[in-house]
Amino acid sequence: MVSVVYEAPDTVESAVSILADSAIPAYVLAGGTDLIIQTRASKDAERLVVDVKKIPGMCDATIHDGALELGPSMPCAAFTARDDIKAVFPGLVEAAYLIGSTQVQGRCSVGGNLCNASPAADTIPALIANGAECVIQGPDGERTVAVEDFVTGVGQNCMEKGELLKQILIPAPAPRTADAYLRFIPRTEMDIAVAGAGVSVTLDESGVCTAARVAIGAVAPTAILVPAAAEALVGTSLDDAALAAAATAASEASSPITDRRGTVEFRRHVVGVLVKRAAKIAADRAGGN
Amino acid sequence: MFAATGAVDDPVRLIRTAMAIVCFSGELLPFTGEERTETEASAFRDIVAELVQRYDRLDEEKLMGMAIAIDGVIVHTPLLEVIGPDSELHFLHRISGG
Amino acid sequence: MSEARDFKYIGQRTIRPDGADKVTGRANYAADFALPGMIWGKILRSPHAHAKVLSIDTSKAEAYPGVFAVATHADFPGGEGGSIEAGESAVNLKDLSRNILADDKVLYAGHAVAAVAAVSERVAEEALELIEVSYEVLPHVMEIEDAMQADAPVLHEDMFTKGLDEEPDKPSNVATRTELKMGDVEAGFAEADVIVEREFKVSRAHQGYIEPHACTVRYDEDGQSLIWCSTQGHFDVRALNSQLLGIELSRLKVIPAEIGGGFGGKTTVYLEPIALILSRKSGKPVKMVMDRDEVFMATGPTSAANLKAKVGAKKDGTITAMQGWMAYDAGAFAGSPMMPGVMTMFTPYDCPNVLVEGYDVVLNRSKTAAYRAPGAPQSEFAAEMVVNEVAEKLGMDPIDLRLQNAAKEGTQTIYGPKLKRVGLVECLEAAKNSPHYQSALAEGQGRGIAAGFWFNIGGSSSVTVNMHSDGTGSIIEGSPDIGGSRASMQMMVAEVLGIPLDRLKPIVADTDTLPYNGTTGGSRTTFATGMAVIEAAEKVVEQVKARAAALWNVTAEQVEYADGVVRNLAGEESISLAEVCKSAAQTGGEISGSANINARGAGPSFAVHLCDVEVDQETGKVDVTRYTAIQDAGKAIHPGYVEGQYQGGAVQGIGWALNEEYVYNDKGQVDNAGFLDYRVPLASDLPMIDTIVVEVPNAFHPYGVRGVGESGIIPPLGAVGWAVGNAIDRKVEELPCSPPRVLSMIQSG
Amino acid sequence: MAKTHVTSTVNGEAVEFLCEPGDTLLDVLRNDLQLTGTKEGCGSGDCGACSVMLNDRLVCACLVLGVEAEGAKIGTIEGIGSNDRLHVLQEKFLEHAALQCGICTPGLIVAAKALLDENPNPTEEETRYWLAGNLCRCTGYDKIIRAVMDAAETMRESA
Repeated sequence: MVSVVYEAPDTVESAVSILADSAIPAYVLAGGTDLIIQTRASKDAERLVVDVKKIPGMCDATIHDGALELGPSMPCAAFTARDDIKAVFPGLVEAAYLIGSTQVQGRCSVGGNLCNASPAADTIPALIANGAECVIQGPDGERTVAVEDFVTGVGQNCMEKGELLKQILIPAPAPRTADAYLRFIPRTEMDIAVAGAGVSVTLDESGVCTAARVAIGAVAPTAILVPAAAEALVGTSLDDAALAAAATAASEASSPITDRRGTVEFRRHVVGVLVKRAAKIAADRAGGN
Repeated sequence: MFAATGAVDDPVRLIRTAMAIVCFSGELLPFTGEERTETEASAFRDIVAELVQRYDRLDEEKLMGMAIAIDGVIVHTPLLEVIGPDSELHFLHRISGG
Repeated sequence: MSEARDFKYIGQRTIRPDGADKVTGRANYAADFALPGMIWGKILRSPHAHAKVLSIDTSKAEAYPGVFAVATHADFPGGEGGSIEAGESAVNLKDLSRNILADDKVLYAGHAVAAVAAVSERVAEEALELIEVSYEVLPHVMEIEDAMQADAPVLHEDMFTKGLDEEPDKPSNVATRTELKMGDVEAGFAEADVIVEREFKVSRAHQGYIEPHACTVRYDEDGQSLIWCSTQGHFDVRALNSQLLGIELSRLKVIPAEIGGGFGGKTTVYLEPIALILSRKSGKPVKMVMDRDEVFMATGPTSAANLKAKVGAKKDGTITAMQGWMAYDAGAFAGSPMMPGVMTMFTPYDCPNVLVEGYDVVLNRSKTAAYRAPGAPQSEFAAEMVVNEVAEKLGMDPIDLRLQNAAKEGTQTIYGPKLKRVGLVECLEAAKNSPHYQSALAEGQGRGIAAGFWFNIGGSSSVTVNMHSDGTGSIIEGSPDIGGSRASMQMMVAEVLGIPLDRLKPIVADTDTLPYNGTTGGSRTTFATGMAVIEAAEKVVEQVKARAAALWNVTAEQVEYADGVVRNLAGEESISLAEVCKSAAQTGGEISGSANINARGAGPSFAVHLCDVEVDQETGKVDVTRYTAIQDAGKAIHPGYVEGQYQGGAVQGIGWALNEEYVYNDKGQVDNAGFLDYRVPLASDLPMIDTIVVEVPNAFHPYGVRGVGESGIIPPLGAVGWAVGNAIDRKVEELPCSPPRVLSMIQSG
Repeated sequence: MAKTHVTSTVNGEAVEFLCEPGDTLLDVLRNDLQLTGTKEGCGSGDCGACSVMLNDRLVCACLVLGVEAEGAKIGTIEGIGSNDRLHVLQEKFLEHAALQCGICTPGLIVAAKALLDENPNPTEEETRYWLAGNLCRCTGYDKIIRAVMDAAETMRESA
């Protein structure tokens, strides 16, 4: 059984140096809803767990002129209670709300969901749809990476030893832009997404889509951006034909597996349905409905 | 406790007296070859002894491990039951439940 | 006997006597108990679904610091052959011991191989990794149809199919074949205008109790060994451990902790014998608590089943013949509930021509255990689906078809006796008149109805009612209380004694305190233990009357007892129960009534459920929008807990019908051994579960009680299955109706 | 292995304990502080039986490290009502027969209290979703939902 060493630094700098200097495998503890279970099942002899919640700013969020600066460890319960964030990014807030139970909401975070890099993570497609970026602090400085490039594989992210995700940034959306996120689960709660879809659309004053981002989850090793689905929406008034074309593009871009949560055929079909439905919701929101 | 005897509205029974009727369901039928028989015995253990003697493929241990129904009233563990002369006796699988 | 009468306490919604402890967290469940010097036991489990165990080397684990004992199958004293009566059914001890700790073979992934007791759970788990087991992996067989093939890998070389016309000469995975019949089905089908025949599959489903198995034990070579555990039947825990380990019954005391759910799954033993072995070897008390994945991997779910049902009816709705076939998955050792499946399949129907055939099949999955009306939900699902289709083909209302053919008093059952008075017709009529059935369906919704039958049982119950000098009383009973039965016992004694509920304290006593008492199972507790508490309380009344009569120098016939007061019919005097109890020592000794009964005359409980669903036509997701459970209680002692049984059974059945299933990987390992992916229903998945409590009294219980615990899990499979098919205009043949399965039905056109 | 010293507040009382850094708050509550009202059903955050309050937020104690309790405020079932002075929710659970085996009950009451503290007038749907992480296998949830809604009404009336 793994033996745990626990550190709770109070600055980003000291967290980075603890992570960088660790002689044993080191993990960042945000909400712990994934990490604690993984640690218990780990075959490591020792693990360093670095609790970053005591670092100022890690659990805060601000909205400036529509742009979001999010502390990655902010509990989802706090994040989803923020009406100012919900007003700008309702889809991202919905995605964060879908992670786990009320109890899990009290601990889990957008940053934790992102770093854990599960193919089925709910917030990742929603972040990608919104063009979110990760601010990473390492021993040698800071770098910024788009979310779709941050996640590199199943449970893998691009951070090197000693690096810490210190902020998630989402630029202010253009006028008449809105997002939506939908996932499919067999029950109404408590399940891991069988498929997920995050969509952001921008409309002109006549209701024609001028820009779109479509990201899908749980249907490939990582959440993926599907430009073909976005292209199917741009230039249309998001009529049924356009939505159907986006759905088909998403299904075709997916490369799911069969497991205890769903089959290849089911996931491929349902991800298209979700893209269609999420695009409709996003368009309604963008149009002021 | 409750008496396990009583009149049964079975026409076959009206013409018989002083004999208990033993009925065999599908589980025992292969061993007895007939659906019912009569016995003058009244104690459950005597009835089992008589049946084992009458049908040589019938196994005493199996019978003792079954429940019985006396005129429709199921008795789980019938070891010392006394079956009335006008009664109908069925052997059945002993149900437990969850 | 039970004609209509006015009750003072029976039928009230009283506050359960154990309630405050449970809502404040004070109640002690099995894992809440600790003994001084206690150490922790953990189990090593097989990763292989089928393998020979060539050797087990425990030396490194034994040498590991903090380890006090290691156990393997070799630690059983041996000679545990044959079977014993552990309460209600015969238990094969050899199989039981080999399930608890594998002997020469592991038969499923998760099969226990060895156990360690150490200073902490952590050290015990570390030591498990030091045990070296050498396996010779064998081909495994996971599906019923595969296991029945002649060339299938055989689990047990000494298993020869029982119940065949000719003695088999080769071992097989089919433990038993059985057939029950009455009348002539061929002739019956020849008479039919409409015949429906279908094949069905049902997945295995776990009881899903929230409390994992747990025990704390202390072995005592010379004195008395102690087990504190979570069980539905502590007397059977004592019997099984006594036989497995060669301990005299009087030297083994089992204390039932509060139990965190059982549903049949806590009627056998997994941990207790291992803990006793570890305690014997270490000389220390040992505590064992299963992890949730162990519960799913290695404790009993109920059987998966492959089924066929065929029903014929005339144009006027008369059912002329019913035929069934079923093969049940027993898991690694023989003994699925196939037999009750055969017996119950068509019992809701009064049909002269019935033939049912059943197979009990072993395969490389964990051994099944009892689950709420064991065996009945699977077979009755197949029957109800086909009956609904017959109604559809005849253009008849499915309730009318059932009413026309309903089993009632005098109906001949396939398993032997004729039914006594039962309440199926009343349930069907209540269903037909319910607001639910009268309501219209919305566009895209589907509705299903199904009936269910379960026998219910009686059996041994032992009770003592001890009266104290202040006029209060203790009800000492032996039935572990899973669902509020102490409230019912308190109410029945209060009814007999005519004193307030809070003067009576019910206690579930340990195995030393009372004679043997059957397991809480088979819906027997309120019926059988209820009869015992009534009899014991009546003995108290007799004694109280006798004491008062002696005080007044009159005969017992000259006094009357009512509402806790004895009155002298020959004079003016009266004396309260409390006063009699206060002076009991001076009038002949303390007052107490005992009853040790073998209750007979358990009354079957029929249930009828109505279900509306909405199906997302693009994803196959099913939403239950309305649900009504109707069931015959005989007499509802505590209506709140009776409704609770209906609702709980209904929701377990809904879960089984919609999302609960075992998923195995290609190695035969359970791939969803947790509540994340073994998807039991959530609060947000469900509507309110409406209930209608039908009361057709059981003449064999003083208040008319029938058991209510089990029948409620039977109808949901057919009611949900039919509703889903109705909503998508297809015929459901496989449960659960998980979204991928429903979507593929929709897409299949 | 070295144990860590932790100072915390549980149900308003200052407590100190030693724990291994890998121990969960659930392990600490049950085994070290003998507060066994908080139950373990799964150890993975999927059943809600170990629901507790951590700094006024509802969490699963099995998904919190004991060392994270340093300086924190913990609330458990033992801090909600007592046998002779039950909380309204506890009374309503009993009146409505909203428990059978009772193993999920402490977690449900902690979670339901958190709901009513945040939203005194929840709809049935809000109540069902808030409690979706608290599994109950006995009741089918009907009576639990009724008990919570009834408690909410009673608390609103007496507020």
